[in-house]
Amino acid sequence: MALLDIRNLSIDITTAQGTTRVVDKVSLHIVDGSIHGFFGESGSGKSLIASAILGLHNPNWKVTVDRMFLDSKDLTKLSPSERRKIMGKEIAMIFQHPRSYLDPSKKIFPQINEVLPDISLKNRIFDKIKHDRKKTSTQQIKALFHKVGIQNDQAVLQSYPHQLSEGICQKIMIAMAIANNPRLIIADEPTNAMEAVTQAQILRLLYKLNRLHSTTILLLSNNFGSICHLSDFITLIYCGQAVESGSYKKITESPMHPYTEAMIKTTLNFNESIIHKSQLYTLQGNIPSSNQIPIGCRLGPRCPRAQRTCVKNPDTSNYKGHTVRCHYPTLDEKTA
Amino acid sequence: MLNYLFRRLNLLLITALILSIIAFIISLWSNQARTVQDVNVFILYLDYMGNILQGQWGISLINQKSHMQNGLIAFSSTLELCLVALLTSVIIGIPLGIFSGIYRNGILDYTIMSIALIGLALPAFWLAIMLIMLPITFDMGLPVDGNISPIYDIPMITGFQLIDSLLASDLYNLAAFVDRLTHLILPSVVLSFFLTSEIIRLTRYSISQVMKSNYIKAANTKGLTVIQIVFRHVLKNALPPIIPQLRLQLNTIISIAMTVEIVFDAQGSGVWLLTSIKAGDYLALSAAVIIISGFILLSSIVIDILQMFISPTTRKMLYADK
Amino acid sequence: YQSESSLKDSLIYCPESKALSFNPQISHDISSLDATTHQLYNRLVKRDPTTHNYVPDLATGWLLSADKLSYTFFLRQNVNFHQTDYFTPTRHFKADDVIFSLQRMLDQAHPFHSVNHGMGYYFFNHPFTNLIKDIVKIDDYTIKFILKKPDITLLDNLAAHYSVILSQEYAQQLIAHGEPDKIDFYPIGTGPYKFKSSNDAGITHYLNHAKFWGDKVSVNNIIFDVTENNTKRYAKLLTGECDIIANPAPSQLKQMSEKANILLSSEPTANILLWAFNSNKIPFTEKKIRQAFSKAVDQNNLLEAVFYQSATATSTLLNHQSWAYNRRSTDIPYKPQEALSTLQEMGYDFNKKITILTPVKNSLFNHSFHKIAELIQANLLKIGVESEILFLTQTELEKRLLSGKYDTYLTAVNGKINDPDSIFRPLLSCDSTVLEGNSSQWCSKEVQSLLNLTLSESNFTTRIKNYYKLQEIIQEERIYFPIAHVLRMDAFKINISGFWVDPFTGINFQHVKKTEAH
Amino acid sequence: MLINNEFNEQKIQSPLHYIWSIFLKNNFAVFAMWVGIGLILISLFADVIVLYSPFLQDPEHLLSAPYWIEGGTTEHLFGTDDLGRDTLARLIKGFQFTFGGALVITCAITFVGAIIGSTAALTRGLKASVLHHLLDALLTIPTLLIAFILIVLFDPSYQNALIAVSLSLLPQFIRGIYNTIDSQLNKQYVVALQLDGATNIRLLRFGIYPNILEPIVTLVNRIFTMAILEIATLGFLGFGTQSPDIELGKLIADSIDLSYLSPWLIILPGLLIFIIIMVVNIFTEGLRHAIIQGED
Amino acid sequence: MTALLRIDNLYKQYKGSKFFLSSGFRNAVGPINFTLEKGKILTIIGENGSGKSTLVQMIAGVIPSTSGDIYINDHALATMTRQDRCKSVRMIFQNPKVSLNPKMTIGKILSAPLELNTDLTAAQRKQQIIATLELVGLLPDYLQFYPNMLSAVQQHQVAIARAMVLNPDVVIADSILSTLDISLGFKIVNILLKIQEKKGVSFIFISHHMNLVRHISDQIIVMQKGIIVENNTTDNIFNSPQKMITKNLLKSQQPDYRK
Ligand SMILES: Nc1ncnc2c1ncn2[C@@H]1O[C@H](COP(=O)(O)OP(=O)(O)OP(=O)(O)O)[C@@H](O)[C@H]1O
Ligand SMILES: Nc1ncnc2c1ncn2[C@@H]1O[C@H](COP(=O)(O)OP(=O)(O)OP(=O)(O)O)[C@@H](O)[C@H]1O
Ligand SMILES: [Mg+2]
Ligand SMILES: [Mg+2]
Repeated sequence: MALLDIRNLSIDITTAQGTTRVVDKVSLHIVDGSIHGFFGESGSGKSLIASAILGLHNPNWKVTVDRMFLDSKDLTKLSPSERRKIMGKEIAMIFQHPRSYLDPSKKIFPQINEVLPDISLKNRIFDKIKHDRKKTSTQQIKALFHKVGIQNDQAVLQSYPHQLSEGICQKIMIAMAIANNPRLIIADEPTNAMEAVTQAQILRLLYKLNRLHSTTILLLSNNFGSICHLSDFITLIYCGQAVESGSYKKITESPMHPYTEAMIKTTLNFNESIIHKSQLYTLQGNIPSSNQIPIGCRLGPRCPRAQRTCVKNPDTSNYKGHTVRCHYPTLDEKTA
Repeated sequence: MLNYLFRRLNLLLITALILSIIAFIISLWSNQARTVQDVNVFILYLDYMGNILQGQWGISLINQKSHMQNGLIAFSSTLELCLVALLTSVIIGIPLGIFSGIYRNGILDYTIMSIALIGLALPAFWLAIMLIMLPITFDMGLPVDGNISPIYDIPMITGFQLIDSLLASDLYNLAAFVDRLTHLILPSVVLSFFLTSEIIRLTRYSISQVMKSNYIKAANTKGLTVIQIVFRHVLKNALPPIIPQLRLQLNTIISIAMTVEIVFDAQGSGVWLLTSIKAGDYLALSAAVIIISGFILLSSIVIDILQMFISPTTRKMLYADK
Repeated sequence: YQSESSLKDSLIYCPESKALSFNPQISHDISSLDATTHQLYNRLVKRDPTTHNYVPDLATGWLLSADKLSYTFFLRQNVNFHQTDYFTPTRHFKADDVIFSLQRMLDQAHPFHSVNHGMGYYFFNHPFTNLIKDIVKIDDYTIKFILKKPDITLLDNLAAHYSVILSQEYAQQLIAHGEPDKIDFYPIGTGPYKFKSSNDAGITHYLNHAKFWGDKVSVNNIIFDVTENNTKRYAKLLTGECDIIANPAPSQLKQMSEKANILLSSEPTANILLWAFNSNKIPFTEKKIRQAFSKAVDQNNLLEAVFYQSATATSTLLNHQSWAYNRRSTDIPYKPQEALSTLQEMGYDFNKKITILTPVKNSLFNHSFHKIAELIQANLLKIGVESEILFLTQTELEKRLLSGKYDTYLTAVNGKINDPDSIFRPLLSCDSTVLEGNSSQWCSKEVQSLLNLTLSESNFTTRIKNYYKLQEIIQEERIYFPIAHVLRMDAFKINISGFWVDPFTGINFQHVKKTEAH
Repeated sequence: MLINNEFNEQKIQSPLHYIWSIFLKNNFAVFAMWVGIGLILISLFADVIVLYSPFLQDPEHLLSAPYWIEGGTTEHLFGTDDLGRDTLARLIKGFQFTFGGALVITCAITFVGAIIGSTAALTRGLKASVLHHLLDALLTIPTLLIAFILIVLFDPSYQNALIAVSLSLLPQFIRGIYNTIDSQLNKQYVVALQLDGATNIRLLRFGIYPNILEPIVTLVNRIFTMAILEIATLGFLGFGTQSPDIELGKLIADSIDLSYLSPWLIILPGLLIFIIIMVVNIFTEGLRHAIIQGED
Repeated sequence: MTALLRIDNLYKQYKGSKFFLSSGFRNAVGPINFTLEKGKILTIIGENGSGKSTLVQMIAGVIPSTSGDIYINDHALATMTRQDRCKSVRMIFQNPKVSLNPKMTIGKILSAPLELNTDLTAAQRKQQIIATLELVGLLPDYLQFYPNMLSAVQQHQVAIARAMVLNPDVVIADSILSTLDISLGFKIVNILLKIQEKKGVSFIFISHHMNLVRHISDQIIVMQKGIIVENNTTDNIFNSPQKMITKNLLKSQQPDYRK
């Protein structure tokens, strides 16, 4: 059962250098209650896709999509106010560098308070008079903090963001995200640039949320290794083109796309007993810059299996829920 | 934090010292203080400072009153003008700046920014003359000269005539106050032209900076409306940084206010200095340095310290730089 | 917004400059006269504004003795002096006050003779010293003037602005307090208004003198609001910040006359604008050079460019209205070619730059002297004479004048009383210094004797004849190049009526009325 | 193969060229630039291009209106003043003094200020802190007051007005330069260059100045604007140019009595000042945008 | 054989800021003592704020030390001329986006250290630069380029080239991989390893990526709160960590969430 279903999402951005198609026909199929890992190297367009889902893109980006449904709602046909309702309640987002996503001039309490459910104007005024809003919301927040594992909640609530560590901030962001029990959390590189210890904490937290509350999580990351074990489904994107998508098992055990294979090899670099100080495996070549994107399959110039046909854009082929976009996928007997 | 206070205080003292030396040099050179040639300059300076601290700033050649008294009265009038102009500019400029900053690069933005540019490019004295010429072209009855109608004889209590005229309401009801206000209209309009465009530019920059920031993006994902975002998150972050920026403009503002006063013949520091200079009374200049610069210095430091208390972000910066 | 002038019992008068003091005995500038003569003080006699006859003021009548050497004056009784914060009179006006006031100017030993003498000026004692031998008190309300020689100008002098009557009692109080110099700044008189306050910003406030001996005034407050800037003065008249403005700029007159709610009053004065040639300095020692320079300047152009309708052109020093004006005096017309040939004839050194001294009026915006100087400069350039305008402040100017190092000087003189002598003497007498008015450093025996002779002459026809002669000499010698008689102009709101301006003693608000503004 | 060959085909443009090419796309700013160049040329050749001498009096035409207004003549396109002097010629002459003066001042301040500001930013210790406090103190004195003080010291004249204006604006510029350089000093490329042992001059030349073009342009623009306004203000107050020389502010002051007869004598110089400032601001705004765009 | 680099009782203190009267000093780093041999890779690990950057910046000469000495080949760094020092220790800055001057071409960036610290002629310099570019795997064409025209990896390569162009003995690389994706970071690691192989330089390396640390380093220093808590060979650290902090640091790598 798909919670979020996106078909052929493309984004064109016009800059001084001309128009580039930054995201090219990406389809995304997120199963309800799963963790969906979305891997792509820096600049591959992950954040763009996330903001397109939320409708937060700049007006001068051209977003075209065949179908974008959240459950049964067509996200493309929402009025701004409906979209706003969806954003708080059904989809929530957490970011990399959480501290910068918290308002620096406000203490944590009012910021969390803002996202708590049911703050209609009428209630707010009413509560101001009755003075018990604060109490109930404090309790709510306490519960939330308990969920995300913040212990000294009073101290945290009375602090400004800059007084807290990145890890705590990220936990607060997560608390804010789950406050309305959204169905989908989009986590855009939530652990990047964090210490390894903290990284592990946050990821574990997300995992727990998913398992305990069956919240669907779309986990964007540029570190294949750190998310692949966590995810039920994985999509890989390269330069704005989704290259392969499938369940954890299928992707890790029988990758079809050469890019996926390369990524797995990269992650596994250390797992096998390799010679100390020997050269590590990497995919040859560089990611093309945005004005140098090759036509056809964008991996083309770097692909070990590239052939002449690769200058044409490959179509997506679906092998029992395992989709791949390559002219020459690795097909083992089972799938073939 | 204490450390910061201490540093500000330190700055205050040293800057005040330098200012007093400048004032001393002017007074020395104006040769009115005293002309003892052989005495050590240092001793002369101490002497001068002693006199200044005791309030003996010398006697004006124009009206035989103390320079301190003249200067303070004149400057309070200037200050009053500045404050009224600031108030109007804030009322006009901040909303415009906010619109401009939020709808950046829209037609509204371009219009507002053009207005701001015009405000900067119009010479204040010229604008003032144009306004003085207004009653001739249109039959408009706003007073163009002086602080208050000579009909009213307002006893001086605070030095701020708006307040004084209010206090004198038993004499003239509110007529004197209203009269003072109408006298302030044209000068403050001229001054506001500059101030408003300055405030619009600062606000716009600050707002657009905040609008780009991540927490506004996050606020968007929380499902807040634009208005909610502006009021809950943008303003509180965007407005405080304007104050220190405006503080840097303080001396320009006072400069323009003085020019405006001269044209409108409002009895403020501009006219005071001008008449003193014309009368060859140069000691007034050193009094002006002490009063005006002293005011700017003090208010800067007060603003700095207030800023520190108001804005958590500044406090953070203070923690960071050791 | 209700304009200030809508208050019916306050009148705001905006002169161009501040009164130097509140006593016309020591300050003779028009602003001081406007501010004092008629408002604060009375004189013994005054002139009727329309008939120009002498009418009683503080004197109820007078007798001339048969030998024409003494006048007896009978004084008004029950006249009150002003009561103010700083003085409360205990007695009425009487002879002592007259003697005190006039002796202040006459008697060198008078305790107030030298008080505030910093403002010392030719007229402070001159008119009387050669005239009056003594003033005798006959009783409290009768006094007698004994003259040195028969002189018909006594009444003129007593009607002049400087013959105002001060309070002797107040003066004694001041002496007792050791602050005699206050007498001219905190004035006490008998006039219809009394002094209330005055500040550095040039605002002076007069109140109605409730116990005034004459008719009650209808406006209770008179406020003098000094506004130097012409444009501003006009604007203030329009905005209602002024009810009456003095000396509207010539350039504004046309527009003002077109405005329905503004009226203009103009009054010829004894004022004359002059270009003086320094007759002590080569080449202006030569009559012909002076004449040539006169021919080189286009007077009509000057008038048009600077004064519009606010001045009348003149070729002589006297006003056309003066009884001594010589109608047959010859004009020197604008003939640059002739001037050039004369100069060449005289071997004038065209490489020399002549100087034109020009006073800076102490107003920021007033440039009319300068403008005239520039026009003259341009005219001179046309005949190849280069000139340099020296724009000097009062002190610099005086220094320069005393040193005698100047070629020409642009100036204005003002007759103080309605007698030709008061114009001629300062300008032409050997006795009068450059600061007193003799800016061409002129001294000739012929002129001097003519001047002296005429003053003591009581035969009116002879006097006229003498003055005609004098004018012919001046015209021939071309010591001065008279440019224009400036009119005394005032502009006022249509709801103001009843003020009048005396060209010699200033404006009078005694009968002014203010009706509801529209 | 580690290298993308595509790069070689790309034309390598130096950052300055790049900025310039961006600037040229902004028609509005380019137009302002040409007008600005025109203004500079006019101020250089003012004496040549005027039809009449600004001091020549034409008694036939006193106070004539600009030709487009009723009563104007084509002989004097912008009319004449009360002495029959050609307004256009006087405007141009006055413009030469105001604009040229501001230009000279701006160059001088930029030069001197850059030297002092850079030196201050690169030195530490007593000397720098003395300079700092001095600047702090000077910055609290309003520019008009500084100008008054200096004018009184040196007597009013055009040159002295220029000196006064430059001295009153100099502290602002130094402080501005100082702040920008100071913020550059902890940039890593500057640290790297310092670590290489670059001398201060080299550091400034290669490391710092190329990267602070935008703040410099802003600062210079501000100084120029203030200079124009202040020169005109001093001229207007009678502390600048003395007669017979003219300057826009003085032109206004001189004609103030004539505001009723021919208001354009006041309006035109004011508009000219306005136009100068607008043109310069639009130009620098365009330049700034180009620099900002070119940098990201 | 004596050590290439020897650190002797090195301290760094920052002015205390809590109370203005007690102008105390806060120990950021110190005391530090360790040695590094030629051709070895030393990695410093530790939590955020444990003083790793401060330490290496002192060695590189970016910030002065408060007390203590640094010896290279038994010469105290403090007594060396700047030129010698630059030829001994070089630093690769963390983020080439901010450490490469956007207004200078690659050629200029690379020739600056040569111009300032050697007496080579222009031609020799060019030769040296090209050789260095080759070493880091870049084509000579890049000399004319400006940094923003290069991709992230290429910018890193330039940054490495700048450090290598003087042929130093010790190269410091402070968390240079943190701004790169892992897969790209490996490219840089490969380059560094190759360089070490060819030139035999010593590296001081800072990274939070434990697997990588294990792969490349010969010696590991563990820092906590400004002091060295453990200093040992890679094998010893990974196989038998002594301190709690070390164990925590090692454990953080690749946790298995599915348990
Ligand atoms: N506002 C923008 N204007 C122009 N181009 C943009 C803009 N935002 C992003 N891009 C381009 O879109 C591409 C994808 O960016 P995006 O931020 O989605 O990448 P990402 O996968 O999230 O990278 P990272 O891992 O660094 O977050 C980039 O190449 C970038 O150049
Ligand atoms: N300029 C400075 N002034 C005062 N204290 C400083 C300064 N720079 C660093 N510190 C302090 O020194 C300590 C060590 O910082 P350092 O940057 O060396 O840590 P680090 O180990 O590199 O951390 P990270 O892993 O985050 O890079 C920190 O506590 C920091 O607060
Ligand atoms: Mg991203
Ligand atoms: Mg670090």
